Amino acid sequence: MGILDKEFSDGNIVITKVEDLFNWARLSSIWQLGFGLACCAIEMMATSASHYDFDRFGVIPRNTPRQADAIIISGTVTLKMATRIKRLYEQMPEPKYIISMGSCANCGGPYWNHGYHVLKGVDRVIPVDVYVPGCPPRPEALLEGLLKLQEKIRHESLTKKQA
Amino acid sequence: MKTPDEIFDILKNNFNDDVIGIEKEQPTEPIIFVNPSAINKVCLFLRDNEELKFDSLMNLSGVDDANGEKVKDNDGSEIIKGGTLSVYYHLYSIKYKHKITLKTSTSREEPRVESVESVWKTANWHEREAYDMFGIIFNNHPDLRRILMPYDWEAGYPLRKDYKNPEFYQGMKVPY
Amino acid sequence: MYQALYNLTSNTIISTLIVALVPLTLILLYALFAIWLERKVSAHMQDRLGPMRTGWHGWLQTIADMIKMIQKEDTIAADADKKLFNIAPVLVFAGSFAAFAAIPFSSAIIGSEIEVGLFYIIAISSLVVAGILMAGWSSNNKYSLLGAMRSAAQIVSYEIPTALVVLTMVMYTGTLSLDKISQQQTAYFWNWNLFGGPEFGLAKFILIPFMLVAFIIMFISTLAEVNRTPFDIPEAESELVAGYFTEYSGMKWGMFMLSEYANMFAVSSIVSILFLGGYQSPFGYLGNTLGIEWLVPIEQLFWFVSKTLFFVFVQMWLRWTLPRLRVDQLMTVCWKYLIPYAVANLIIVGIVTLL
Amino acid sequence: MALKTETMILNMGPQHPSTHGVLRLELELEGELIVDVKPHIGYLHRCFEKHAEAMTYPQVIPYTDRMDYLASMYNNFGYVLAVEKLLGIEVPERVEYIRVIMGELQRIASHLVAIGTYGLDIGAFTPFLYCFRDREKILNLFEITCGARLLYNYMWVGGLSHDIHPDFVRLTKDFIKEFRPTIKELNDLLSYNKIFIERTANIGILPLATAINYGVTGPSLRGSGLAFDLRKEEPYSIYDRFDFDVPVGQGLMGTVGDCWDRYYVRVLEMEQSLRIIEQAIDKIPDGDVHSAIPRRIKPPVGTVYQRVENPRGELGYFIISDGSTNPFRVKVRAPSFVNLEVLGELCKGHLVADVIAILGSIDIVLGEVDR
Repeated sequence: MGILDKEFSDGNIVITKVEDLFNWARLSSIWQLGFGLACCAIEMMATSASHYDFDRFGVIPRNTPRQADAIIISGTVTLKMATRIKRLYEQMPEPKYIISMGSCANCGGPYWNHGYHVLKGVDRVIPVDVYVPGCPPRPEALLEGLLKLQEKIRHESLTKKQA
Repeated sequence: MKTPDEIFDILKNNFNDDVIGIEKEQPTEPIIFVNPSAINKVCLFLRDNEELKFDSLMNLSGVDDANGEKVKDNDGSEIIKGGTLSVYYHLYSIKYKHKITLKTSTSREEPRVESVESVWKTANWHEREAYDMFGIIFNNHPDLRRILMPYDWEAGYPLRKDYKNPEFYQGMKVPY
Repeated sequence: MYQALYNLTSNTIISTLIVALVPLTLILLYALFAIWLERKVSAHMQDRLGPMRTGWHGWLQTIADMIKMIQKEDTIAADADKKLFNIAPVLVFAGSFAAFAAIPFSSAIIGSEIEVGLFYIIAISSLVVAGILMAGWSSNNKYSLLGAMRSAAQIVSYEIPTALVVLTMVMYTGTLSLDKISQQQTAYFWNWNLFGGPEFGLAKFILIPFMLVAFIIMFISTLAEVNRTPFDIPEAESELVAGYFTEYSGMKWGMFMLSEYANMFAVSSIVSILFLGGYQSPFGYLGNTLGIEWLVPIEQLFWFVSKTLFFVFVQMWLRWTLPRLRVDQLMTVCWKYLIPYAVANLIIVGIVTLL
Repeated sequence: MALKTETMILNMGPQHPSTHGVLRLELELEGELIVDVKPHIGYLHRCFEKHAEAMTYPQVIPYTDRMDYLASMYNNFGYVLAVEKLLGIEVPERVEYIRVIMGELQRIASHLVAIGTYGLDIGAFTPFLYCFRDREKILNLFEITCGARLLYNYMWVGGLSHDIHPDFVRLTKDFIKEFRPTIKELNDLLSYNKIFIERTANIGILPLATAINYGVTGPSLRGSGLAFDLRKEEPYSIYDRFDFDVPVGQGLMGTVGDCWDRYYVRVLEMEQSLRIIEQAIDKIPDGDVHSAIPRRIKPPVGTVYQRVENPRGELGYFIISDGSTNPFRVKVRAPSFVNLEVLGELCKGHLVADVIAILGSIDIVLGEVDR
């Protein structure tokens, strides 16, 4: 939630134009938290590397949560790690987005049954915007996930939802 | 280069009763059984003996033998009473290129094994892992804490065959 | 311009503010461009494309970044020292912004023609250290603190070789005014200080190697002063997460970033003024040949900006090629190599000039 | 009178750019000097050993992929060798050759990531991207073979999941031709860079005796000067048929066993892997890769300990069979787990920046440390 989000009760032409500008800025500059968990992190790195190049979409990794807009949960979330992920999420400034990458982060993946130390889905601790399936998802899949997130941001609004 | 039989003979001569026996019916490798209270002395001997020189501990693994009596718990699940937990040591000599497997068994209710951390530093984390996963207590270990599981994990030792996973950990639901 | 505004409004404060807005806008525009350039330069060096989706080859990328940053929530850690935490980015930005007042962009465009311009720039850019220390301390974060300590040590140390080289040049040119230094190196490129200065004679040829040494020392130490690789130890991404601005978010962090790029420009312009003739063209002026008076300052602006941007580009080039030094090695480079060479250079140039 | 000072505790990780995943280091600092390093692991503990007990023998293979996710092929390799030893089955020649080629390609890919991220740790960003660019070519080779980029599930007990693609041999040769010059480029850009040498030479010296006592294996052990490579030491599969050298650290830039040596051993090993692939690629015999796959895997009661030379060191599988279709116990001797233990010993007396350099030179994969 940004500073102005959901602050206005009705949308006139100025607000909708500002809204478009803001949404455009947000979606073109999604800085991700440089943070890898497991196997998917390697594919995430491959996505930012030369061949797939995340930077084309304006995505650059920032190492500190304070300067990040999105966090890509790239891999298995264990119980020991879950509390830390929650902390990282809380440290990020609004507006913030979450991409859950890979089956493990979505629902526990191959560890769903016997994984006594695996959190079955990161959405049990933090809210997720986009789920990217795959084990691990190909870089193209992650890019698709990013485009879906951009699509979602494009439709965000500064006006309050009418009841 | 020595065969496991020769190594067993050397050990038997030096340690008598602490070296219990050798099992050769394995399809792959023979295993020498050692008394858990003497394992550190045996290992030190194996490392420092000029003819043996086992300078490298390849692997140390805890095993739940699950050979006790299976009884029903109050809530209907099965738990194991009695029987043993074992520790396997795989040793290798870089100098002579020979290997040996040691096994020591201890009671499930009070599993205590002497630590070999002072012999090979490798054993430090391996023993912590065996403690973490099976609850085997290594005497004289300098830092016997949980290693893989959270330090505040209270639900027992996960790799025991009768382990039951808790419903919640710090407010997070654990089962699917 | 100030005079005209003063006549119009007859109020010192308003007219000063309006005049000050001009360089601010320019710097902002330049920083937007430089950040985009950095991303494109790095991308093309690394077999990538860099930003592509915002405008033609992503030229709107930094603008999008800035608009996004303005929207971001402004987080302040609960245990932070709030006053210092808020002042620090302003101070850092002010320090690097103020330096632009004395830089001659061309013979006609110069904020303030003060006689001690060089001295003023060295003094005012030290303000940045105070800002960085404040940022590191007030964040109440160990990484920030370590970063700030490293940064302060580094900037203070590297000011010595910078000052020594500046002293050499001042001794040689005989003035502290940046405009005068630029004017001296007029006409053709062999009159630049890097090539022994405008006076033709034996001394010129003796001086060339020493000028080269001075130039290299100056360039290295300015690199360190603006915390660029291989001296980017204060923010050392792989060690200290983000150094002294770890805890900053949104536009406050944006100010640190803007000031970093502004600083890059400032030090590059000083290097080019001291050694490469500042705004002087290397081949004479088209305006003089054609007899068009007003073309000359524009040409000068063009040459000044291209020289400076070239150095900015070299800084980027180095950043994406070289690894990072360690903090003690950084100090070794400064105290054991740069300072002795700079002193020796100072003495030699002094003697040659005297003779 | 000495001034009384307190040490500072600095927490590095689990989210930190240079801990190569979710490792947490507790550094005790005096200024920037390291007094003590305590690694805390387990943030990626995915219960591999519990899963192995609940699965049948072939079902365990995908889980081995996910341990050392940078060297999945080699993890499969070790596991299937262990089960084959337990079953006592021979695999066809063709399978052996393809396994070795895949294993060595995987070794190159893994070392490329190790080298690239090491450059990143030292502060050079560009070599990282160059390494990933080259790694992408190897991934393409894997992809045409089995369809997966990262986790392959390619080697099965007694065979392989797919035969190689008809173009595989030609493409692999092309890759070797393209890749040789890039090793040189990498050396010019990173290995012989003055700043890189300053940062890594004489840092984190690992004496041989300490290395052996801590059970360090792989490039880290060879960096200390001992030519200990399981491919030579106790050749498994068909490694005894190939001619290759075992590079060791020689202290070219500093002392034997420093970070630069460990790093450079990896660079040299890529060249040796290329040699093995070159020798093997033309000799792949004809045959069926599925012929020896047993219909039902039910090994006799017994134990087996099989170790292979993973890119990171000695990867051992200790399997206890109780005669059923599921393993009774699988214990993995993960090279990263053992190698990481020596970190505390290496870091003492160094600076914070050196911790990063040392950690990177050991080259750990957290998936394997925590399993």
